[in-house]
Amino acid sequence: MERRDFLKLGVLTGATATLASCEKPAQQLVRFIPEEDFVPGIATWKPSLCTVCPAGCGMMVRILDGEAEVVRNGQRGLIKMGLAKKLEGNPKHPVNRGKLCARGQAGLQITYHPDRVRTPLRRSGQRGSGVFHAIGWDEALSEIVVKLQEVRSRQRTNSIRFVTGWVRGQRRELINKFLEGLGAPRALEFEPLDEPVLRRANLLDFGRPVLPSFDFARSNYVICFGADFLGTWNSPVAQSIGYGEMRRGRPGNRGKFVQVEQRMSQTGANADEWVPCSPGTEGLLALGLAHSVVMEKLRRSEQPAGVHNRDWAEPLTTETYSPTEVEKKTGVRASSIERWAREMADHPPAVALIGGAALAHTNGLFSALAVNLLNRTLGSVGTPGGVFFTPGSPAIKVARSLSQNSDFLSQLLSGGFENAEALFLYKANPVFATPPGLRMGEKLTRTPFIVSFSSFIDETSVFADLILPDHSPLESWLDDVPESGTSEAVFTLARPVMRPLHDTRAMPEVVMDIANRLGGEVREALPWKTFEEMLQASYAQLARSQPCNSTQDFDKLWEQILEQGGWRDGNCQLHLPEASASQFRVPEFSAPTFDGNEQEFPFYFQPYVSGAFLDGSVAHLPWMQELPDALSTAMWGTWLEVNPKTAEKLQVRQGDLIRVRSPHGTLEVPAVINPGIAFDVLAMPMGQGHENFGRYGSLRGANPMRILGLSEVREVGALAWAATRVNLSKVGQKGRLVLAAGALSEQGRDLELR
Amino acid sequence: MTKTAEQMQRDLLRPVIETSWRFPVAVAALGIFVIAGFSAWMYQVYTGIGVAGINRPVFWGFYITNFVFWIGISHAGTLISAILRISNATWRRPITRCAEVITVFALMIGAIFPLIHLGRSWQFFWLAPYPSERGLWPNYRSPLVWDFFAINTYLIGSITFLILPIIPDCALLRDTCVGWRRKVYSILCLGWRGTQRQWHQLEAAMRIMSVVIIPVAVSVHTIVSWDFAMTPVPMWHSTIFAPYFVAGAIFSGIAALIIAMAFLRSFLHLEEYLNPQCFDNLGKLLLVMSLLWFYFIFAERLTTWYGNTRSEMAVLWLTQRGSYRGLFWLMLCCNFVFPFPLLAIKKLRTVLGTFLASITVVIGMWIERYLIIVPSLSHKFLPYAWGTYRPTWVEITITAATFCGMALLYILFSKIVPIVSVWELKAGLRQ
Amino acid sequence: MSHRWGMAVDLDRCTGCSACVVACQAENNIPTVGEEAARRGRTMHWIRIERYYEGEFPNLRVKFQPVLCQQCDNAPCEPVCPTYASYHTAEGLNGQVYNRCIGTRYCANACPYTVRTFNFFNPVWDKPLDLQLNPDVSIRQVGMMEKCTFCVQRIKATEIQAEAEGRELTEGEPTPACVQSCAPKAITFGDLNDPESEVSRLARSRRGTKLLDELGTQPKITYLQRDSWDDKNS
Amino acid sequence: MPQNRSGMPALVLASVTTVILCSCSRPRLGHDEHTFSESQVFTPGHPTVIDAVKEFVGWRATPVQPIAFPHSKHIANGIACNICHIGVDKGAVAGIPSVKLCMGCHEVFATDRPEVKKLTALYNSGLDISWQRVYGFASSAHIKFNHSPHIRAGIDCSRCHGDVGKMTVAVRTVKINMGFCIACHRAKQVSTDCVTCHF
Repeated sequence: MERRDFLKLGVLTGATATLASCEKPAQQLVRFIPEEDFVPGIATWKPSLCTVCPAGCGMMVRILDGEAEVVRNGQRGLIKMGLAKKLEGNPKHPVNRGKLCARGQAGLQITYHPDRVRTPLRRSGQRGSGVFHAIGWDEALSEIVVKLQEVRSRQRTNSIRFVTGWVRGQRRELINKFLEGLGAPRALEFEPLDEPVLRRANLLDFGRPVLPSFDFARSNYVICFGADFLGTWNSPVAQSIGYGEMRRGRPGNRGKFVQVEQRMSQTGANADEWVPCSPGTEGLLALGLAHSVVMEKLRRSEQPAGVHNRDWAEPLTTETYSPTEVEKKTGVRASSIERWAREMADHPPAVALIGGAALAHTNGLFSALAVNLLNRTLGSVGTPGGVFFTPGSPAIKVARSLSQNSDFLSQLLSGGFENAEALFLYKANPVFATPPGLRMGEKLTRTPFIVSFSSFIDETSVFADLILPDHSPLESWLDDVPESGTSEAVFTLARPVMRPLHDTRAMPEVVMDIANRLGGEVREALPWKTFEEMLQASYAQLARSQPCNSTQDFDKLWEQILEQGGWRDGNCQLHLPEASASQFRVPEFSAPTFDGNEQEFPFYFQPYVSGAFLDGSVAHLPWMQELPDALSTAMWGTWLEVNPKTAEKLQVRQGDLIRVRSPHGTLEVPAVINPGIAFDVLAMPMGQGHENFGRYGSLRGANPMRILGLSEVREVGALAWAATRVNLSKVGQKGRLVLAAGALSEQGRDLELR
Repeated sequence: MTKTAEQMQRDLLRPVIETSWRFPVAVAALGIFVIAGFSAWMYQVYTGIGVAGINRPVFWGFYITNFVFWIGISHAGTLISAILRISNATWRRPITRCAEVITVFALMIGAIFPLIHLGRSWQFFWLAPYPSERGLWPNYRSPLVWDFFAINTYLIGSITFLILPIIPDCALLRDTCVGWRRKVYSILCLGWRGTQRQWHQLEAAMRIMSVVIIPVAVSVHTIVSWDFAMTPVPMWHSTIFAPYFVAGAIFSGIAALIIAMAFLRSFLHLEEYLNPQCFDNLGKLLLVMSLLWFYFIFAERLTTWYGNTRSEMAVLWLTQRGSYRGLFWLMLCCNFVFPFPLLAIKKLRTVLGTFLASITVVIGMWIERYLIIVPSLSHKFLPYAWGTYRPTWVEITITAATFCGMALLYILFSKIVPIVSVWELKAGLRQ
Repeated sequence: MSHRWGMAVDLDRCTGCSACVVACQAENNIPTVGEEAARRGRTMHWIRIERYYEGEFPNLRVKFQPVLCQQCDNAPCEPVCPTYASYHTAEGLNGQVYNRCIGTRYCANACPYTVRTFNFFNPVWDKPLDLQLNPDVSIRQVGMMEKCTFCVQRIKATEIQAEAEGRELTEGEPTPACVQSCAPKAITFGDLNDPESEVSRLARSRRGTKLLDELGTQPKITYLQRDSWDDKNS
Repeated sequence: MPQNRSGMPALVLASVTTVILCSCSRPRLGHDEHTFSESQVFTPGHPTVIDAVKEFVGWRATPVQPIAFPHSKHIANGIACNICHIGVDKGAVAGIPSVKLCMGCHEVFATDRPEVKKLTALYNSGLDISWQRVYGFASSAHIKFNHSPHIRAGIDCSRCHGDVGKMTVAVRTVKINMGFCIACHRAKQVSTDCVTCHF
């Protein structure tokens, strides 16, 4: 008798007798007939695009067959289907060239998130109570139609509002057409990651309200004011690729990188020189540098590059911007200013950029203009190794960048957005990401009818009367037009890479359906059945348009575009309108003002965009929650960063729970001792502190927005989110702080932190 | 000694034959703890090893501490009694058996811990070499496999070493007892008749065993120390570990023996046999070991400090003035500062004195094992990966259970076999 | 010609963006453990970005250092494993045979880089998050040690592919997930047996160092140190 | 590899564990995609203690197929294995065909047979056949077996799956354990490196 059989016998006689009780027969699920054909176990890569942040990177998605639990006509069962397994960059895409950041890759979990809204929901509890019940699509849509017709009958269609996050391409076109058709005002955009100040500055200086792109790969000297351009700012992947080349791409020529900021960001951590200046004086420092650069060049009696007539440079040469003067206000040593100027002059091309907190002071516009001027002085505008703008292409008429006059936040600040009759919300979570002073919650409670297309019940959609869950990005048709990060016009286009898991519908098709049911102008405005048709129609222009045309046969072109994940317009070269001297006036320095007086609130409060959660839109993804922060190495929460000396003075230790108070509210967060932050600055990451954001994101850490004031950036009307002062006191207990790092320094001189 | 052989025999067999109320109470009390410990282990097997406090980087904690500690304790008996037998010290006669019993049980308990600590206990038998169609064998380069063999050898050896001298006493019990006891002992005594030839064989066997067991005992703790010394971990990777561990083992072993004797003495009224002289002699031995232990830790620390490598200094300071300083200085007190005067001053080297000293030593030695394992692991080479360790209730329960288990086994044993070797005392009397 | 897979990490290119960490997590079915376990230090990441501060405010430098299994030629983790669960593969990797592991955790103690992670419990995915799991990589169970495999599943796949097409592997294949995702191209992977390969070239760089070289573990990963701008220019 | 975990101690420990735990048996989710549990989490842990014991001693229930599929008939009609198991020569997974594929022929062929009627009924109700696994490794074996190289090497299907061509419903005739694989790999002098299959 074989040993194995003997064992079996042993178990049979011994164990099973006693165990029979606890054996649960495995219940069988019905299996549905697969809706697609594939070779089992063979992975296919399909192009798609990343919608996690506005950078607009192209993706390749790895698809493998697997078995998903789905509901088909009321019955729960298993079905074999192609499932997205991994997200990688699309090598053919000019923005991210095959690379993808951590957040983008984690975007996979949005599709599979256990707390996704799986069917249309109708509110059954109080506004904001979060009590919903599932309803059918027909029911939901007819309800909307009835409401809209009622509004239309009362001639109040101008009070129908549509608030979106960053939405580009045909989706945006569609929303606008829809609203036009209804006779409603154009959509409002709410994008906390946007840089309205920079747009305004670029509008004034270069005549276009768009975010800049940088050619780091060819620059030898980079000076950055506050922008976390390797982490979260603008087009981080494209910029990181350039940065790598700048550092080690050219043998024997390693570019230098100087970072100016009060709190060392992930980007700042990579700088050759990291320099703190007093908050809000970045612009002045830039002018100081411009001054020294001009002087340096004049001393060498060489024509400052890009300077055509000297008179505009004249005001720069005044004493006001001399290093010594600048040192007084910025606190940056005159010697270093002069040295940098010399180095920049010695190692062209040199480029300057500004962003983040530097632009979130009340004098942000001045700083932005000052940096533009510095770039100008360095002769690095529109030249190799400098700053430029991603060209648009006439080939396809499409919305490229967020427009100035439709910024939701500025409307709120200017007391706009009252008495909306009906409100549509898409990819926007203003309740979470606005200061309490704006009373977003109240405004929503007062709004009689709210429809949200959100895939999750978040702080904003919880107020909705109807939630019409959109497909996840991987399940939908996508198109996008990256605004920055590439030197050629790109149209990204992708078809769904997998079938919907739940009973969701693509937002564009829902809107079309509504329009169709409403009839009248709206129906004319949106004549298509599906979003695919609309996309095809828009891309049909491409085949017709001569200048950028590659092949006449549209279907072939269409297939080719889809197969490579988009289309790049090689014929559209960089063209930058030459700014006239008059446009390049030297901006007047205006000191930043702060909310809260210095005696009561001794610290500057500086929120920053979290490397893992951005503004908080991906805080519901477990991968992101468990990703150690680059510098604090903290996971699963928020924290407040304090300088070691300051902490010593206040007897605050690592992990102590501390109370941060501003004129507008208080927060309680654990302290993280951060050697890379100025004595009088307290920094805190955005993105946590959700009340409603799925099981992983909810009730975790605190939201810095909650204690911000409403100071605006002068002449822009954007929120100055770095212009609030706070004070700090110990609560007297330990906070919830999880650190990955056991020690701060490589020598490990300090004792363990965990 | 004034007592006659008859009195002696009566006194020594009394605990076996008569049962006081204390016995069932003690057994029940201890039994409960043991069961609790076992269920804690089963809970761990079922839910996962994670219910213990171990983590990254401290992958070893209480369990391995206990393992080393108990294996250490096991060096009490066999080694001591073997040495004393060879040196033919007469005062050994009453204590040899208590000692050998400690060895066997401590070893059994110690050997369980590697199984408890496995992430997948149910696969433990992969440590043993057995032919399978996969053609896979254990990795003989691994100190854990060396352990497996060393401990098994030592266990078999010390069991033999314990059983041999029991045979005549079983025969004695067979002759004195009536009823079922008689039957049981007539089996246990393996047909001992007490013939000249049998006595000679017994003597010969004991002589051989005494010699053989010593290198085995030494090898066991040497190999246990190599579990640590063979890995590149700061403060582990040291040549001093083997002798250091052996010395520590004997140190804690003697202490355990004294404690056991003190209890037996009072509970089983063996004052005349486990007399102050035994305690005095063992006390001296303990004193020597205490000094030796201090010498070792001094040498270890000094060389580390002089060597001054970054990673090792991190651990050194962590224990001496870092978050483990409390335990470290307590250990030093328990193993040296307290026991030294108690044992060095003749007046204090009484039964009570040696007993108290032993208590502190046992505590101290447990802490020492803990401080060898945990701080080194929590502060390895890359500071980013440093961590800390806190035990959970599971580990604590199981640890407590093993101490109770030891006591329980000891009590049960002394119920079956006279804990003081009757025939050897008689032999002593004859001389 | 047999392969000897190696890696080079250019610390001057690395920006600490953590893309590699998530890429690895997605590729290798690495579970998230939740806040409590994370506090205990039981996160499962196979690659981590070590951050070290040098100096004091404001003259502060930060070092980002991605640390993963160094795939040592002379690995301390291998000899100590009693069951050969941790062993040296034919291609010189430090293999980890999950099903052979009995969880002594000895290898993890022996590893000076603390890159081995242990399954303290069975991993758990809230449905339908489990649909993201990569079928090419086995899901480890409670009591098993695991660590970076240099994406051995990708290596195997490309080798089988090449064998099917009857050709040699070309430079740039296979590509582990971390390497694929690295935007500034800080991580390079390739065959150390091929002196012409990019990774061999970098391994010979004057900036090249091995992590904890003094321990004699002979890692297959070379770290290229960043040197300050001023010694090269001006 | 579930098979041949020898040694009584193993059995004893296993049974003891199970006996103790049956009382407190916490429901765990089966990792096998064919089983379904109310639990909302997925884990590679065993659904019940007895499953663990079964796997420990390498004891697998014989599958019962919903439809008595006669392999022999199809082979006899000259339908090669890889016509239905399409993945077998392309990649890791051979694949079990869906009802769609069956209906490809059976819409016209042998429609009167009872089993085919079952098939058609299923198809019309939009359901697929829930075939039960015959071969395949336990997840705790951590084996990543790839069919295609074996096919390319000219290993006959029957070498590992028995002469299915002669069977009606496929039954497990070959005991596939590590010894079986190793023996062949040794004979053919191909890699027996652990990481060839285990990763």
